[in-house]
Amino acid sequence: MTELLGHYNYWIVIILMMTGFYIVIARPNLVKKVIGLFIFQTSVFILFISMAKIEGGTAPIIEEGLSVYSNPLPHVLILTAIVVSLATTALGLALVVRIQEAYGTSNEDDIHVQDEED
Amino acid sequence: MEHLIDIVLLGLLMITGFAIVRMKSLLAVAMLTSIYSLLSASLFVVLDAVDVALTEAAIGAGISTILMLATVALTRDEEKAPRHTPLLPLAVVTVTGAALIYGTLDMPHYGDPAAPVHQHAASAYLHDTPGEIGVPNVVTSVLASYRGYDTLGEVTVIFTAGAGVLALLGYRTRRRNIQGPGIRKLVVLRVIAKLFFPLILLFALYVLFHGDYGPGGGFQAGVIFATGFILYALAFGLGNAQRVIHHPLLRIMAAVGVLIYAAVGIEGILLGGKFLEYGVLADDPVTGQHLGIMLIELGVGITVAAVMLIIYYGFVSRQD
Amino acid sequence: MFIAVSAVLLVAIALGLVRAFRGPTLYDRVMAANMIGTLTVLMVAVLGFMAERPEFLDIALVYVLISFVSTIAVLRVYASRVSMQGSDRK
Amino acid sequence: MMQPLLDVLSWICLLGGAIFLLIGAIGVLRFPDFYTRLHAVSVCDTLGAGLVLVGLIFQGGLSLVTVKLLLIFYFMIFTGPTAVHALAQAALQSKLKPLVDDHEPR
Repeated sequence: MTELLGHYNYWIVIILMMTGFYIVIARPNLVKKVIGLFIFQTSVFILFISMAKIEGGTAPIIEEGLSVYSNPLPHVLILTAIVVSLATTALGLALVVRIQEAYGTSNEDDIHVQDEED
Repeated sequence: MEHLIDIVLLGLLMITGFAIVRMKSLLAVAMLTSIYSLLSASLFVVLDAVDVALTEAAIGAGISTILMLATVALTRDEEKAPRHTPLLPLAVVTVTGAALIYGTLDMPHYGDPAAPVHQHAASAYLHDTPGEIGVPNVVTSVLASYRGYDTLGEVTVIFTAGAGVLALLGYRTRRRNIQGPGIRKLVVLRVIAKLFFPLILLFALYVLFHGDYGPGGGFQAGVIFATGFILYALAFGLGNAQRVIHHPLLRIMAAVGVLIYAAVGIEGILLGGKFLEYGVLADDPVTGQHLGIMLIELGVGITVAAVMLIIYYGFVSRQD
Repeated sequence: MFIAVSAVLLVAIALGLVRAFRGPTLYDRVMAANMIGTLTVLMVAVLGFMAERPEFLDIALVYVLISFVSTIAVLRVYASRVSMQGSDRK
Repeated sequence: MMQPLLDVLSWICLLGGAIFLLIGAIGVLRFPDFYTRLHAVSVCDTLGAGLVLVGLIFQGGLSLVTVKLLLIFYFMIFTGPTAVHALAQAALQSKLKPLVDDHEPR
């Protein structure tokens, strides 16, 4: 079981990452691009947390009678990263809202067309 | 057995990801993103990251979904088909993915206790925390004490993002409550909101001050606190919510939180220690650590709650 | 026994996901998301007992509150959007 | 003496809850229109979730864990129906027609 599972988590995470990446580069809608970025971010979080897991370990909150804990360091990095990712996502969405107000569309192709007309 | 749950959850996440790519309606995509967050949060619980799961639950399923919906409400719902064929992006994605998968082959196996990442700093944190910091939750001790600089930086980033959203979207105070057509008879919702609003705020305080002993801390508490006010705004209208907690007050609070954090650091210098050294704050170093951690968690909580509400007000007050 | 319950929960989440993909209306999707929220709460609680550290129920508590608020938010935001389109047509 | 009895009770509750959750989920998938599906969701939200939580309470014994489980239960019995009520109302207002059997004579 362990041999087969060896890298399973990492591979799925990479597939998820590429899903988000594909949305960002292939889809013209700006809101969808931000959502693609969100998926990409979440997959990075899962990658870090997968690395922190130790076989047979438990959550890193110290208690009598337990000796194996998962690695707390990636947890700390990701905990703050989640909140920061929300803040940056909000900033991106705010930009989308302003673009929508300026151009009347949130479609990248249409925005390019309007820019060329000017 | 945990492996099986892990595999199934990852599989569901993958299916959801593909569905998000294919779905055209952006509102549906936003709903799927919320489900995606819920699933990844359960995955974090399986992987023993309870603090991270708490954060992802509070943020991914709650505020970020609300923001995406608010943005979709301000733009068009339907996504147009791309003008170019997606062959080039597909090729780029496939090549990048293959390269990354090739890279994972050298990585230590999943769950391997001998992996390099577990050897140096992490084992020292786990070993030293009970003696040096005296709090059971190692994540809190690393977050607030060992890597306090980092966290100060993150809080500043959040503050800056809040300022950025404020600069982009501004804010409008609503004198009159425009009664949205939405759920027209809000009686049930209002009763429940009145019942839950104080409980949510109380629970946020519990998460804030219980963060030393269980999952929780300033980041999560701030988000839960903001969610309480969002519930209030949903039930009683944005105008009333803005009368309860003024926008200028929010802007001040966002700065106050960061300043509390920095002040604790400078207090350490004044008392003869280094920046963000909590040991000197009290006679006993462990008590000093407790005090320092509690104060900076409070600062983090205030900033996060204020920024989340600034962002929410910014997006929702545009919908006129 | 906990394993049986969590297996059932996973199956139920998968069924809810199918409903979320199929739609057909937005309300079906919101409903599916709401149900998956409930199931996730139970999942987290059961997982806590399975790992023999049930004191982490705080996470489940947060889920209950947050999934409720986001369901209500979806309905409010969506309804305001529909009414905006209606006023455009006039 | 009490422990085996509590265990048996807790397993019965957990299994019962799991069965109701499954039934609810199948209902959400199989029922023909939105309003009928709401019924299925309510089964999950109240009976299924309630039984699972009661089963866990039997496992938890008299401790802080039980208090938290009771709190979750308390929140759930209020949020579930409120959310479903709001959903049904929003759907009705957006003129989503319930599916009715036209073949029946009125």
